[in-house]
Amino acid sequence: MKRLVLPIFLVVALFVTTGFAQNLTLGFTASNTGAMNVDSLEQKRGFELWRDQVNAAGGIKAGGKSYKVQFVSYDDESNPKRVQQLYSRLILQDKADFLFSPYSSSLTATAAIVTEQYEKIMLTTGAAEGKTYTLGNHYLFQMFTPGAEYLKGVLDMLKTKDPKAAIAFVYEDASFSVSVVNPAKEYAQKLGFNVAFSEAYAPNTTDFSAIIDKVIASKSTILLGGGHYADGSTLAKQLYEHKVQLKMITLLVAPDSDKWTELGDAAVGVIVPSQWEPQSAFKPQYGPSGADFAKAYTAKFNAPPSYESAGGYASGLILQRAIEQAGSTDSAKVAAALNATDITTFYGRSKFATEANQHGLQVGHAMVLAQWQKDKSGKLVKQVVWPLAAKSANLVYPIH
Amino acid sequence: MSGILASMIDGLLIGSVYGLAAMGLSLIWGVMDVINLTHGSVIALGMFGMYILFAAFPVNAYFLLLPILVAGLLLGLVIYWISVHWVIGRSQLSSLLSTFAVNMMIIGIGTAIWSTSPYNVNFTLRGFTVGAYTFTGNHIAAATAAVIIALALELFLYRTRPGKAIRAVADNREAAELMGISSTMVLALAFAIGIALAASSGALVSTLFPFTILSGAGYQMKSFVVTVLAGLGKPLGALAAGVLLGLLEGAVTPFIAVSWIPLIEFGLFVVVLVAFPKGIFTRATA
Amino acid sequence: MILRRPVFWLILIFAALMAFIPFHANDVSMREDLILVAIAVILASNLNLMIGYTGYVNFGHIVFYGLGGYVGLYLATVRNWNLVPASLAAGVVVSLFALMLGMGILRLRGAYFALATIGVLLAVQSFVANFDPWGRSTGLYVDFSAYERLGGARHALWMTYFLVIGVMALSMILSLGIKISKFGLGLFAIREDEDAAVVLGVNTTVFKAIIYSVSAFLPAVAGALMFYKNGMIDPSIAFEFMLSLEGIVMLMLGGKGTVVGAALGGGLYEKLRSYLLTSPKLSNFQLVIAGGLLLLVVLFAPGGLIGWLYRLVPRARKVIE
Amino acid sequence: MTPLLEVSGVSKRFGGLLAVSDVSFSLGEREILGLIGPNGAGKTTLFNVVNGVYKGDKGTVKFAGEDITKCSPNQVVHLGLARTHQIVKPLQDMTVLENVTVGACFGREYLALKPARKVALEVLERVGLAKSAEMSARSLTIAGKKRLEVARALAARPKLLLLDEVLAGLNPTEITHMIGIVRDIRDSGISVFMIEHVMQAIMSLSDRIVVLSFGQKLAEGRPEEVARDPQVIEAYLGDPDIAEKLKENN
Repeated sequence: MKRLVLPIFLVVALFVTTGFAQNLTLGFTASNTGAMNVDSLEQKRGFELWRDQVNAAGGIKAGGKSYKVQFVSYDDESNPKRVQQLYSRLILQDKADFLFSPYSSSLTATAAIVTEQYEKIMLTTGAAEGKTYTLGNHYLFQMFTPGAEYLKGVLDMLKTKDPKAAIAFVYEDASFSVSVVNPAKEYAQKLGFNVAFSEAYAPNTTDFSAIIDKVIASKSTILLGGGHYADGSTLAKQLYEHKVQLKMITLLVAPDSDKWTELGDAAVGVIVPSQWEPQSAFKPQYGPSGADFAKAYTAKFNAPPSYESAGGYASGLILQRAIEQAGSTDSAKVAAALNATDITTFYGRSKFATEANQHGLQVGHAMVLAQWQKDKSGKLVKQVVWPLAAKSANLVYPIH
Repeated sequence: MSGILASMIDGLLIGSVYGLAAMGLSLIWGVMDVINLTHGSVIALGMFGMYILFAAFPVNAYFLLLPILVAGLLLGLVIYWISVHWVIGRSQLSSLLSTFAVNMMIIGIGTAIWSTSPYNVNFTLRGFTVGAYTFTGNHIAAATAAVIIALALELFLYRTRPGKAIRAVADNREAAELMGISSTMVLALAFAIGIALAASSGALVSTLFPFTILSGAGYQMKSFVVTVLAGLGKPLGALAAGVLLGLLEGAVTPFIAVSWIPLIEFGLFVVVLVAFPKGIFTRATA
Repeated sequence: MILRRPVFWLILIFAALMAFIPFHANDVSMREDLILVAIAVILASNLNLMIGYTGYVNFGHIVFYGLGGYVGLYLATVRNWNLVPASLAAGVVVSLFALMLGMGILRLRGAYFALATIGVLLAVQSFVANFDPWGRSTGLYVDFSAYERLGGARHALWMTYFLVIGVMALSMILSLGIKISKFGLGLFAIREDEDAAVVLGVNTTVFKAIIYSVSAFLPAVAGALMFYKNGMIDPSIAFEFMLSLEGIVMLMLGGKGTVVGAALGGGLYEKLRSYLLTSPKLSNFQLVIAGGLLLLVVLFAPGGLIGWLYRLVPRARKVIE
Repeated sequence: MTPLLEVSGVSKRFGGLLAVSDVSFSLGEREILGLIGPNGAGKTTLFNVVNGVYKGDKGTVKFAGEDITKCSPNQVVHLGLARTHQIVKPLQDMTVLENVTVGACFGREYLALKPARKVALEVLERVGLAKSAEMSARSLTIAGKKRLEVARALAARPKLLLLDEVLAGLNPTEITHMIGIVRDIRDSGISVFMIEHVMQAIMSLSDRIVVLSFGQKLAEGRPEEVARDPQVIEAYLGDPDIAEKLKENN
């Protein structure tokens, strides 16, 4: 009989504790299949790590109750049509209390219409385009620095090295990269650079030889652009194979991933505007430190976190804090708490615009620039090179 | 060296791979009047075949074409038996749909195994450089391999008994049967060769660009364009049309944004179809 | 007379139920599922006019849906038109486009026509992706304020739903009307043997162009409504080749050439897909299962579900059209 | 009186082959005109030029006073010129009745569906297919399909009917039946222009006969005149069987 006591005790204890803890349902879709598969996965892992840590710590405590976080998530196939159906389902059938956005600006824009209709809060991560926030919504909160900011730092940095450089913009013809490149082009001209070449390529492009020939013909020494992982990595590889004599290459999103090292020598020197890097040593007012986050992440997924992972985790964190501040899971109260949020976590500062014409736009977060460099042992590592205050290594310029 | 010339050489190199891909489609279409919609997914399988083989045997990737050709033949027989054999003689829509169904299944299984993440074959041959322009060794090797395979097929079709049988069946299936050629065997063989060609072109592409299980679709579309330009059942014609398409892309790109290329290409495709329903390289007869 | 056909009344009852049940239960989730079913029925029914009635396989049918979406959304958001006139205008514009296009590509027969439709789809997609007024590949977005004009988002969505159901009912009635008309008889003659049809006096050139144009109208209207509901459109979702092909799968599943078959196939396929997509175990294999199903239908039941029913109960032919 | 059909100087070339060369003839009201000639003489091509399937390279075709040289086949039907095919072209998956209704709907009178169906039933009765009205065309025998061809053409209410070898492939009983149908057609006031290889039949049916050989008109006249024509007999030398039959008819 004695042998049974412990199990029985445990089962009873489990019942008792779960009786006290309520469940909080968070819904989102991820691109388990489709074009955004690589980028989306890292964000999803960020969500999952946050959930596991919150639940291990006893859940979110608000208004005297504690809530265990549970996820409901579907595969959106990277398809906006599915996104709407699935977000409706998350809200209406699965009774999700709060939502995270899918990955990518265009999927988020579609999901936002549904979440807004049902007055559900959605934290958007992996969706940098700013236009969505000008459409007049109340329950959308952006975790990423908006697209217009992505390349400003690069241009500022370049100004210090080569103020007359000829720049080629080569970018994916998609919501996100267009929202990044258009303001960047204007800014480059304002700074007095020579924009020698600018061309968008179709999202599924794999053969860049034609564009590369044109970049060479334009005599540009700087290349800025890219889009997501698949196209960005290919572009970098082919630039290398065609031995294009560039002094600087900056690509969006793709070089942040750990998989970038698979490119070997083609990866060297490429810069990525990043929402977050493990080297960023922000002093968190809330949540874990960057080092702790990175360690836990690497332990769980056997790969270092990308900024999408950090964004995913931070979304959870910011939501968690807002619920705690609101002392309730009521949408309106949590939204008010989010509106009032201005806090620094491991991910950096987060603050949302509250003006009606751009409600929810991220205005607190700042970006860094990371560059792939070879360390002494010849191993590829990603170093923060900008802003100078946060740098972990000096910029290598020119690459060759 | 001028940009246009460089761009056209790039076009020529990639065009021969388009041509090889189209040869498979054209052969099957010409011989058995089946528009093989598994073409794209087989090209993708060829890519992954190369990826797997290269991971296991990191030798010169172009030596691995041979096992891929053999595997392609076997795969072709399997696909033939599953999707085509039963609908021979039925309306064209039947084979169109049955091959499309198999295409969906291959993509589905492929997605379950490899997801839709991009893969790379990390094999690089040294290229050669003229001025600011560099032509990669892989492109040159792939183009050479494509031409060799095309010539081998031509020899096979015109110099060997099974090859002649395929041509006889393509010409007139009933007459060929009267002459004692088993059309089922010949059709299966032609289909298998078509699939093997598609797989090998996929393998070649995998040494040039990253790929996902969905990557075949784009090459399938190009194969349609090339096949229509070339006319049916003419392997060397398909190769020539592929090269022509590549050259055209190369010649046009320096002057317009690359994003307009599909419009030009598919616009041309439709116009050529309407104007020369039998292909440019075939003289129209009444 | 169409009023004497039992199927006509079945269509009306079916559409009325589809509109009423989710509204009565205020079940928005059901509405979202059903609107996709309705869209599938619209696409399959109108595709049936080409494939089932006229025997021309259109691989690029989705181009009408996407263009309709673009024209409708452009008028509704950039030009501030009301939803209903914008959708109707989309239908008219796209039908005219189809008419002109049809004059050219309908000279092709069989597989060549099918291939040309793929070419058209890709060419149009590429054009739209480079077309500045339509936002290039970024597409067009609906401002939330547009919903205010329709009495708020929730109201606007119900309204779009009823309109889509209306378009669905019209699609089926159109299919039925054409099937029992002289025009339909001419189309069937073309399907069976185009050369014989000409010699029998059917003006095949005109008939084909008209049906191609007609088959574009309701999908274009539906596209305008659906993308308005989605709140955005871009070239990759507007001209999804896969969806075009799935339309053919739906038609084969239900039974091409029949009014009920097209609708049934569209509805069932969409239901199956939704189920597979949200089922955790099967979601990876939804393509495999759908493909396998299609293969079985093509190999063993080329008449689809309705064809199978006809063989089982020959008298059904009289009622289920 | 102007003839119903007037073909003058028609030529048709395929690549290097002159299939029809400068052929002229005419056909009157209520007349049965036979068209004979060895295989490959260009008979069917001539039919195709007359009803607009092919555009002739030279010459004109006039029908009921109108120039139909440039008309398409469907326009020709509306004017009252219907035809059958040598290789039958049934609308396979439609019923026999539907097949014939197509003919009536898009024929000379361009009838609405309901009256067209009535006409179709009448015509089916006339050709003896009434019992098979609800069968699918696919399931008819070859004789049935030949009759269906005739019925569809008749349903168009033509003034002139072009019959392309309606007797070929039929057994003697079926031939007799079909000959009866053709006579009946003529008696109802419709002119007939027919290609036939069954010599006895065409000799007895035709009022006049035109003979083609290598695309050229060899002879024209009453059956017995034509059969006696040495040129005609020589043209058929390649086919001794028919040459024999021609002689028998004398």
